[in-house]
Amino acid sequence: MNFDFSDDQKLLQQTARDYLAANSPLSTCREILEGSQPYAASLWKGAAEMGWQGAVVPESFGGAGFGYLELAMIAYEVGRALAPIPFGPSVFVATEALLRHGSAAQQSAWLPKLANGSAIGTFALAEKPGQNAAEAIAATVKDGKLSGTKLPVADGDVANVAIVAAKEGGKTGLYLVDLAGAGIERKPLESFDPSRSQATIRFEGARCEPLAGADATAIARLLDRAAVLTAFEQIGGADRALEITREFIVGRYAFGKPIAANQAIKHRMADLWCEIEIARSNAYYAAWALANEDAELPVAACLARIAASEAFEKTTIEMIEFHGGVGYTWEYDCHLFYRRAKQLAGLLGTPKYWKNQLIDRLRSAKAA
Amino acid sequence: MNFDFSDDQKLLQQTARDYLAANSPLSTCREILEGSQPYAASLWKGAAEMGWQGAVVPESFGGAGFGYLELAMIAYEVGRALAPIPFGPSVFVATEALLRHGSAAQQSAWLPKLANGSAIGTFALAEKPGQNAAEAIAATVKDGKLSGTKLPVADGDVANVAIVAAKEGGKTGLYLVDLAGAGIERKPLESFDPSRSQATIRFEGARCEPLAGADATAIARLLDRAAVLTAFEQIGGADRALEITREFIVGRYAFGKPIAANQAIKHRMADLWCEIEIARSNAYYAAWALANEDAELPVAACLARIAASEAFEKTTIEMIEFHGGVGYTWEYDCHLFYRRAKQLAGLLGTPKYWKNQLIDRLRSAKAA
Amino acid sequence: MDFNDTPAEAAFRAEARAWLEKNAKPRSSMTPTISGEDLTAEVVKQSQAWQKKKAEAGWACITWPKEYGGRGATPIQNAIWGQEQANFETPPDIFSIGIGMCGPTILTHGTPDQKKRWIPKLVTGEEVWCQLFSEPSAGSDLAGLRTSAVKQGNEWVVNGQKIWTSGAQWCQWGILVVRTDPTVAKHAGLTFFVVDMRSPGIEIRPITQINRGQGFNEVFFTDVRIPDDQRIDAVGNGWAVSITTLMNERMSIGSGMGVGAIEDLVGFASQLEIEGRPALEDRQVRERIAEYIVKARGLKYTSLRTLSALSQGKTPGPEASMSKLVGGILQQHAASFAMELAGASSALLDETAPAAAAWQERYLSLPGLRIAGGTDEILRNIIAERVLGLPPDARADKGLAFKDVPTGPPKRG
Amino acid sequence: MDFNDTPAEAAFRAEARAWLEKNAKPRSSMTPTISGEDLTAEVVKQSQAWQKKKAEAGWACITWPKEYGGRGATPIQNAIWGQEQANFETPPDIFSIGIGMCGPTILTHGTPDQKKRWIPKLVTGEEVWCQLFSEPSAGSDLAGLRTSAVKQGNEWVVNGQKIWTSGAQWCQWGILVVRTDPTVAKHAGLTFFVVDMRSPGIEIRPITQINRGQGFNEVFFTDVRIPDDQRIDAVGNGWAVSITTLMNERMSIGSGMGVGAIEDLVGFASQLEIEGRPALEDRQVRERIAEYIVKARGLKYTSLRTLSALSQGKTPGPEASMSKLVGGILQQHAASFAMELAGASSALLDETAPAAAAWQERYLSLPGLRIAGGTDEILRNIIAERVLGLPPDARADKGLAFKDVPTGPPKRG
Repeated sequence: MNFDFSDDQKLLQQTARDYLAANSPLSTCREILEGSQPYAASLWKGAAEMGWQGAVVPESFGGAGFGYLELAMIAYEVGRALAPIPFGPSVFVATEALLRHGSAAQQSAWLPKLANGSAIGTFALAEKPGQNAAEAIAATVKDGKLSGTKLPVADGDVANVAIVAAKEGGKTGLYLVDLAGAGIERKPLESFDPSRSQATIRFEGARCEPLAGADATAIARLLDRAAVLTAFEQIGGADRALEITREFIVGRYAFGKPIAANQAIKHRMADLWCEIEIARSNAYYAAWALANEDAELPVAACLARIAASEAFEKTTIEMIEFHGGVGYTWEYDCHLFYRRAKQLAGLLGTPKYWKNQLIDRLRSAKAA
Repeated sequence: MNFDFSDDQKLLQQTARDYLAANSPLSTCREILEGSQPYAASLWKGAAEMGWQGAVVPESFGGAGFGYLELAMIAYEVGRALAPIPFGPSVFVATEALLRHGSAAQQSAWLPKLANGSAIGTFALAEKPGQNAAEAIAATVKDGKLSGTKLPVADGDVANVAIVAAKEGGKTGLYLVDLAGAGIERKPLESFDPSRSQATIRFEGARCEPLAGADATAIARLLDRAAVLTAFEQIGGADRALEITREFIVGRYAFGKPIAANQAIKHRMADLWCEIEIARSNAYYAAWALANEDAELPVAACLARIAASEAFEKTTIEMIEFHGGVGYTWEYDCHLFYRRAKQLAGLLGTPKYWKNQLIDRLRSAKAA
Repeated sequence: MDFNDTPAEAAFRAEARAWLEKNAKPRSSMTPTISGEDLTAEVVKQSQAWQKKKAEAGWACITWPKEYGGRGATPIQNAIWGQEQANFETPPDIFSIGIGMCGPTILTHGTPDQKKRWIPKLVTGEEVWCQLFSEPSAGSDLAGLRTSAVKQGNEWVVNGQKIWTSGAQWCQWGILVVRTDPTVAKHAGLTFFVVDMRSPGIEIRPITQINRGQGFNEVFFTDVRIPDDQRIDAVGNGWAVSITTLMNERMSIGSGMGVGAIEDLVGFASQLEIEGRPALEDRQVRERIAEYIVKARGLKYTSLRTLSALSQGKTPGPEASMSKLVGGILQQHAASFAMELAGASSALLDETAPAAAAWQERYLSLPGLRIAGGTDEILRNIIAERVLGLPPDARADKGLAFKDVPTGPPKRG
Repeated sequence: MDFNDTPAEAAFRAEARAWLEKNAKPRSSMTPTISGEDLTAEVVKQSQAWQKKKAEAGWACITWPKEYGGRGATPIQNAIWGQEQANFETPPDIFSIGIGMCGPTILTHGTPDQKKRWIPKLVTGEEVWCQLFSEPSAGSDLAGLRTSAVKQGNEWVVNGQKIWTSGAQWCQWGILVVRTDPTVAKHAGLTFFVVDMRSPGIEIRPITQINRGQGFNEVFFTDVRIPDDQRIDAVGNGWAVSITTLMNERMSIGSGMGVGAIEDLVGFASQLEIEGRPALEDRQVRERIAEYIVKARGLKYTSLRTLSALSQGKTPGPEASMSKLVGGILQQHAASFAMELAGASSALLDETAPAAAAWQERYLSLPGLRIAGGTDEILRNIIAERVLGLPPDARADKGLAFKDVPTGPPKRG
């Protein structure tokens, strides 16, 4: 029984942190937020050189062959840095989908590129505002051609390959689409968090290939895996937001003392710390389940995802409030966190979805 | 436009407060809580002499012929005093049911007794744990005979007359039952708030009379009216709990200063005050709608009931916490409020019911 | 208790409505904005024109004395006017600070000459006003401000920096509180002035907000000279004057919280689906929206209770603090919840999901509303101390001369 | 990261389970109770017998040194023992204070003679211990205690009153902190003793809790004499010793919060109906229960993380404060919610609704758990100051001699 990351994993984490401190300070996130580039291309390349995109891709496909615990540590650091790169959709979903459900040919075609960062992957599930059910998908596949509109698609403007949920003969499945092909129209959308891009993609008879065995259940499992890794990304962001806030309130004086000496602030900081610790513990458990392919994963993914989404959002709300007026300025970094928290909570199903799933899964676990 | 009680109404309220201060200090509630008497009989009698039970009963039936605004003020004071009497079930429900749906004979038989306190009325709806739907009632009426079990019935051990929800020919209605009749078995139940008694009543072919027009919709409207008055009772309790807490924290010193000087306590006291004010404003609006038979009543009743239930409960939870150790002793009065808050929230449908109703009613109001 | 208009009120309402119908277009929809949105010269002109039109017809500054251009009407009549005006399209209001805060302060603390000099042109909209209170190191602790004024002959020379000044670019006048004596306790050393915003030595720099708005500014003072006859109330009495302004500010922000929009959530949720079923059939959605509406309605009815109290001649209490405190948190939560309902589309700030985008705009505006005019924490202190009579916080700066109050972490080494 | 036992851990677990299977009955259900429930002489005897049996087999006080009767085992082994023992019916634990708080304090601060004198009989259950810290006017501000001890020859004479002493009637020994010097700052004037609870001059009066339990007592001291060799650590060093006790107390209460019961809500809700449909189909019910379970599981996994840290030789951090803080509020909310689900039956404390009644019992117990061993407010301060390194509260009693610290409202007139 040892409920902690190993020294090697922590070393990898420290390396990632050092790399991001040097190559992705918050000003990098801000450049993407304010500028016209959809993501930080040099950072994306650098990350690939560190082996991050291919963390769990086998070495035979050019990956680093690390495990999921290592990838969780990297996700955490990416989250801490608010790194403006298409990491989650490409690594946690598209790459995973290929690893789990890709044919040998599909894997050979795409995994090396995804692992070395020369291709960006994404996942296209949602079609309209609301909480879309996998069963209610309108996109259809017929004779190897995909038609339908996906909205929004994270990184849909820059991705090279998409894993698209669609129906064929009334059954939901996942399809691999090379976005360089014909019959594809993309339009970038204004993002709530402009440091991460969003697009709509319209498919009109676009060539696609099915992923084997990727039925509705498999999609749910894929979301579980991505949710665990995203939870680490969210907790990384929450930790950083709390640290920045802590530093600010200790240095900011009002009424002759640091504002951090006010119980109104201290106690809410303590509550935030508790929220984040609860999220961290749930995420650790989920990472263990993910790394061990444990039957607890479906439950653990819900726990991790719910706790991390809420901890990150709450922390960023208080972050602005405790900064006072300057927290509401564009110049300060609070809003980078405030935006990212919402962006990550909206990916992969909102907490509502996961809460409902948690009860279903606990019941079926108990019935089993 | 004048959104306040009149001077006359405030005078009546002050008279009620003075009477209760003299005749129902918290020690009266405690006597019933600790002793074997189901309610404070002399207080019940005194209240009747003040005209409270018959506040809205016409003078022709021996009532005081006040209006609902006056009754709301009395309810508020009854709540402030945690008066251990069967006031709400008898006055807000049973008397109201007779006023709205009783035949001339039924009214002549019971209203004078209910108004002068010589009879106690109650309302028997629930049959088992959970949130019972009016449609799911199992008690049945056939040939003027009622059969079924009601659980719990507030004051079911001491009431003389019950308004019972039951089905006849598949349709839900209300029935008047003289509890002195045959085929009735009552058993007191241990109450979470022993200052207010609870019972189960088993009817086996008990004689009953239908109340005219008391269908499911009429039952909902009856609950609305009772909810508004109960909201005043709840707000009375919340106000008193906050006042007692305020006095305690100002007088209690720790770390060389009153504990009330700690922001952790001050700010939560401020939040409680806001909760109660929100409840008060909603209750005022509902009282206006009740007194004016306004079409807004169904919506206003939901608003008042939800806000008052939550404000009272939250205040009592903090009341104990802010009192510290002594707040958790039997000797201090905090638990009297803690219990009463839950008892009143459980009557007439819990907040869950009212929240759901609020949305339904707002939608149909908008559609209308 | 009566929700309906008295005959006199109904007559007043009819008169107001008739005038509005003749002079403005009915409003289609309404979205709350944080005070100090981006303004253009064109918008300022429109706003001034509308104000002038109202003033000429006696509908500007309804409760102010007639001698200064007001109508001398009651708070209830003012509220009725507000309800009616809200049904019409009107230009963005650039007078909320002047009319809501500066005017009442001068009417309370100014000399008759000062009132005659400034109030009428404020009423007609000819002159626009701003507020110069907060400083980079004095936000919640406003009395810790450091901008100084030193008397030279019959003038005061001001140096320092103010921040969070809405609309400074468009203003003729500003109300200004500065330190005139750093050797006494902090509240005792302040004095209140009216400053001509076109004075030499004033520099205005806009601040970008997180929602990209640029309503606020930094204002720098370098040897700005203010004649002594623009001083409001006595030297050293600036704190008391500022309190009048702040009370009016909270009332103004609190009442403009736009909590009415909360009920739009019912409509918003009925347009969305959750896993294939209408969102409004989801009990959690229903209950959450119900909880928000209970609070929003409670605030609305509280403002009506306040109005009744005002009309009975009572002083407005801390209800304004409550309205801003509860309303701000409520709206931020509601906006967050609406975004959650939008699912993945919550990541869009885009015309593809217009209703969702409106809630997202609110989610980006609300943090500012929770800070402007007093943070939640300041408001809770006000309620705790002034309503509940709880003791003040322990004060590290108590009894210290201002210059001796700690202003930063102890230096190391 | 490994959730499973190592081979050595598995062997230890098997050994523990085998012994328990031979010596106890499997447990059917479990309900959390506030420490210090009503005890009878019979229950005390049973509890002592069970403790003796465990001690003889080496299962009592698993992490304590072997020379004093412990097993000298690791924290992980202790946790495994706890997990296994929880599956069996055991008598109410009257040693939680002695083993959880008194023993560790004496092991840390006592002399070798004191350890030899007290620890072995504590391990075997022959002697029961209690804690005498809080006073009517010193709860959260424990160091503000007023019970005094004055040295006379080789003895100390104690006068004053303690409160919230669990199980005082059944105890041989108590740990006691008293004021030995009121002329110095409050923390500096305290000294720590072990007192024989059968000493002349001790009077014990039970306190009834709001759940009608009588686990706590007031203890009055009138000229009670304590030999100086029962003093723990130096005169004036009582505060440091007390902190050891308190840290252990919070860990003990926090880990006993019974948050496992939260998952019972799933079963509870599946037995109830809401308006004719199963309560667990109601999305609000599902989401609310999910939120509670996320917190409860988070606390559970946090305790496993703590265990890993302990086994790596790290000092236990403030996780215990978090566990008690979050767990207490969580359980009170969950109990309130369960009562709401029970509808009108929430008013019953009765066998007609047994599952609901269990939640009601919790609703009556939880306020005590949120106060005992440090209120929520004290715990938040600990987390804020010790984990996050935020500055301490402004202190009104700072630098004052204890006798000069204000203890009540200023007298009028």
